[in-house]
Amino acid sequence: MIQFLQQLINGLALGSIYALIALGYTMVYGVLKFINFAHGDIYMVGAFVGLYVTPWVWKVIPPGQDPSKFNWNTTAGGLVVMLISMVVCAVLGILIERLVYRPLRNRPRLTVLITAIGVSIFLENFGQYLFGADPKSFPDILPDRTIDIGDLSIFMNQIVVFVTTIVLLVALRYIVMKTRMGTAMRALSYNTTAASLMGINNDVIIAFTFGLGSALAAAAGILNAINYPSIDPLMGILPGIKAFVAAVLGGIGNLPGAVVGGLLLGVLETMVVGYISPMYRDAIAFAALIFILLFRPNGLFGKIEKEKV
Amino acid sequence: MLQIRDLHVNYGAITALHGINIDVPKGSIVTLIGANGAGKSTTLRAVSGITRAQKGSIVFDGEEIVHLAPHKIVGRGLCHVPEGRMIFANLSVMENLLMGAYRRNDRKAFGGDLDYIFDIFPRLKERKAQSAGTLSGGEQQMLAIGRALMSKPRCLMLDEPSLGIAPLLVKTIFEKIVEVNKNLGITVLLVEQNANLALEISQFGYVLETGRIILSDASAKLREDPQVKECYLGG
Amino acid sequence: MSVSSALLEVDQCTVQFGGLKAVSELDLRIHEGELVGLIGPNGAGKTTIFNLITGVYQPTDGDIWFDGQSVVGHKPYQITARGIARTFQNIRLFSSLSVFDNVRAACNLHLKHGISHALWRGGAFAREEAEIAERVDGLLDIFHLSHLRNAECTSLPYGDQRRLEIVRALATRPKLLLLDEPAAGMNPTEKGELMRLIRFAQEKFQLAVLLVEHDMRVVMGICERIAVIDYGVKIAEGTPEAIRNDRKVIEAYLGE
Amino acid sequence: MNRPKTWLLLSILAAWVISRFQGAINPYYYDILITIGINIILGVSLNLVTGYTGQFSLGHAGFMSVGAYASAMVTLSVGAHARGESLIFIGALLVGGLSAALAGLLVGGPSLRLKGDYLAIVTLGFAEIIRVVFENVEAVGAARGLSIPVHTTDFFWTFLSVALTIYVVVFLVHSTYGRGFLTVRDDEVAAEAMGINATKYKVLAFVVAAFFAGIAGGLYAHFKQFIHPEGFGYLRSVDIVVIVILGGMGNTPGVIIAAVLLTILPEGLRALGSWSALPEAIRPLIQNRMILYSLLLIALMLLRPQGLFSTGGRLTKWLKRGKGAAA
Repeated sequence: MIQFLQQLINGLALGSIYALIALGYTMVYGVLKFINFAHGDIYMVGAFVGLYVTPWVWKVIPPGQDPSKFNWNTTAGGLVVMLISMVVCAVLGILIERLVYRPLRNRPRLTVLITAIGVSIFLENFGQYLFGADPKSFPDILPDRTIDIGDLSIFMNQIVVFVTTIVLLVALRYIVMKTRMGTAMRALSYNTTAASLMGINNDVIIAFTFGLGSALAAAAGILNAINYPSIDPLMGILPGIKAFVAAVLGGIGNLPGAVVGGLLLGVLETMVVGYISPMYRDAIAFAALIFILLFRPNGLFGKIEKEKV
Repeated sequence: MLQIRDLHVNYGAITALHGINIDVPKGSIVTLIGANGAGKSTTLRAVSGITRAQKGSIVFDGEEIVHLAPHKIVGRGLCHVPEGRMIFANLSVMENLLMGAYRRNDRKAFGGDLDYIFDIFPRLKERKAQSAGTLSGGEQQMLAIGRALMSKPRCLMLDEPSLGIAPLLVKTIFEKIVEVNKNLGITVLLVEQNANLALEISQFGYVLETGRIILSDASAKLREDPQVKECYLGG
Repeated sequence: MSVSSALLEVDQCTVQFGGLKAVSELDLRIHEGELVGLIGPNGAGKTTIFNLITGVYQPTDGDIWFDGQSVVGHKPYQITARGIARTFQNIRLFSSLSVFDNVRAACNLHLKHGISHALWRGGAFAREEAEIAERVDGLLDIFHLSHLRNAECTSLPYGDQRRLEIVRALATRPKLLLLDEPAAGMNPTEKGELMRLIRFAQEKFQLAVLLVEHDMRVVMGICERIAVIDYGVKIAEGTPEAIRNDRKVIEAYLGE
Repeated sequence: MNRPKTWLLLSILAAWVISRFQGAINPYYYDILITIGINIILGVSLNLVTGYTGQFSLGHAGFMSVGAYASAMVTLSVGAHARGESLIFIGALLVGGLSAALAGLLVGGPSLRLKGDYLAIVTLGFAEIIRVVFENVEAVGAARGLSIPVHTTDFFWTFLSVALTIYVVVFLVHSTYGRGFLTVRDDEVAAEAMGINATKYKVLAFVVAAFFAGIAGGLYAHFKQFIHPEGFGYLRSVDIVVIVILGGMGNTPGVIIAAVLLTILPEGLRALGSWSALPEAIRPLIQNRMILYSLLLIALMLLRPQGLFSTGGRLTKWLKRGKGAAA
């Protein structure tokens, strides 16, 4: 039982990361109806930005001396690192949209998909050129502590992942459901023509969506690097694909669905690794994807749409 | 208020509009009638900027708008209620109405405008928290018009407001169009297949056929025109 | 002309999307060689009826009989093979193919030989390809499209594209042809010519035709019988003369 | 005897004649030539699925790996240096091709209901699963990879396969029967309304393409003499897609040119990257062919989405006319 609970916690922590990335896929799919293949690589860039800005942040906010004790300075520094990374990635996301995707706005979806693959390959390989292909170790930007509840041990990092994820989700929900920009996002995702007839500048909303999704991916990159402090330029490929699976699982375009899909996939993967074999860690995501697409192509919560003839 | 001159629109190799001219005087209701595929919707789409015109000029209130993006045209006070209503089914009725006011910054004035819309379409008030996708066809059309009114337009373009709506509701909606025109002084360009009804409430009419204006006259005269009678009035 | 059973028999068909009944309890009969019109206001469910007959949609309730057999549950390509061909309201030609190839592709259905012939390319293959080419050219000739044989179909004017769609449908050798607003976007001269061609094809190929059309001159001019649809329900059926004077039709359709 | 078959025989004859002199070719260039051949097979076969039938597959490397492993297993079970080497090789290639075709049927059957992005991602998923399976099966060397003791792939076998692939794809598509592929690409609904069984065509394209990918895999295994699951990952599939895109969807001559160019390109870049006149910092930028690839891909999509070698469809028109005369 303890082992199961432990696995569940690990799975939820991993799932939170998937959920944060999946939200970006789902949001972009919502407004542009295409899979932003390069989204997983933004997550990678997020981690590397964190790696490079940490020394600068630490110069301004010196971290605590004892890494095993909670320290306000360390926590604040970690938060600043994450915020900077989110902002940088948001800008990167907007830039990519502006330079590459916007000129392709009304082209066949295949063209856009191939372009996205191109952007993804570019980010990975340019990352290798810029950062070096070898894994880098990510600094301890948070106090490293374990909390024991009976036989169950929860890492401080996992708590940080949960708390941050929840905060980000609440913030996102507020933006999407309550603000003018968020309502415009939803309107646009339903009907772009009607949105522009309302005076909505679709370009602005789409850029905003890209920024928002990329910021969430950057946060996921940092959170994951806190847990697994070895980062490399190709680290975004698999989580990217898995987060996409999570988005599809929840019904692409559906925000709560992406979160549920992410958590579900994270738990599923951890259980397979824990109880079956770590060799099938990656296969499980693809098996889930194939299963869901073949039997419920609109995801667990989606509804069937028919082509108009 | 609105002058369309020599407007040409092509879809790929197909020419949808072969240089049409339309004048919509301030405060009037002008209607555009014609068969399916004649180019009525294309005309409105070109004016609101959703479809790009290849040639020609569209002057709204003294300003050339033919090259403006749709959202800017809305900002100028020209609002298009598209064919098929295109309400946001995933948003609530209230959110739909607020989207209509997207470009406005005078949030304090929203209340009064909402009251006016709920006054002419009481059904919307009853359903304001409801998801717009659950509305009936007629209610959706009311919402589409209400949403357009929230942008405080000076000119309203309506594309087939009677489409797929029960006859009784069509009557109500046409009455409201006249009311809005009279009370708020909003100029109306109405595209309609139901020529009888359209010519009844309008002052001037244009008949479009395969992308060309073949007739234009005062509505009362068009209703008596033998050709119009045969083709469009089912006479 | 007394045919005991109809070629097409739509029997109490209902199509439901979610809570919405797009077509309800529709009865429709078309006899061999008959030219029937289907009219009604926009959004009344005419195209849905076409999609129902051709297997794009399945009826929620009811049955459809064609040539003595039920076609419910069959795929669109199977129904076409049985002898129902159609055109589309929003022209759907094969955009990358030439005019000739668009029609030739519709002959695919009656090929005697398959993949091995296409690869082996023996005498039988050459003969069959030549036969098809001859048939296609013949059809293009009838519809005055021969001069455009090698043109890209998307470069054609609207009226020609609509005619090409009819030719393509005819190449599947149908017994029943469904035309969805064939006159939309045509000028009066083209419309007149189209009416003549539809009648001509109907006689030459012994076709039954079901015609959805908004232009009253076209419908009233060539149809022997007209059915009127409103809100997915058939509200009237009869000769053009009877329809013209039907109170219900005038009320619902002509907008009094 | 009509023209298509003459064409096929001539190209096989040419391959045979050239192969008589293969000893005289510089081994470096010889390697590149074989790789070009394998890439042509992969590109042209994927073009049947993506270019002509309009189904976007990101799993072609998966079928290639099935062919590579299956053919390698045939060779290994017969034993090295057995007599009748050529016959065994033909057998191995055929087993490779047929295994891949079977995999294509198993994958394509259910997944071709999906369209566009979804199909792409599902084919990618299947290819990854195939890779994970090879990584876990001890009998094929698992994650260590598999060595093949013989080097049977030579110029003749490679270009014989190239000729066959081109023949099948081109002459399949240019017939009334083969027009079915194009109609499915252009408009599936209209194709079905014209009596064309779209599903059948999609699956057929998938199976034929998988067969040739399997042959390519067999050639690759008996050329490199070592295969490894990692070598057939998602990036390999992308490589093949790039060949098709660059050549132009549904443009076989273009795809052949693209396969040649994209095989030579990394070699040229390697040479350029070690050119000492260049600043130190730039060299790795050039040597990493993927950076250039990706930029090329993006630029192509922005500027010429129809491919580099589609001269406004003139080439396709020329092919159509050529067909008209042949039939």
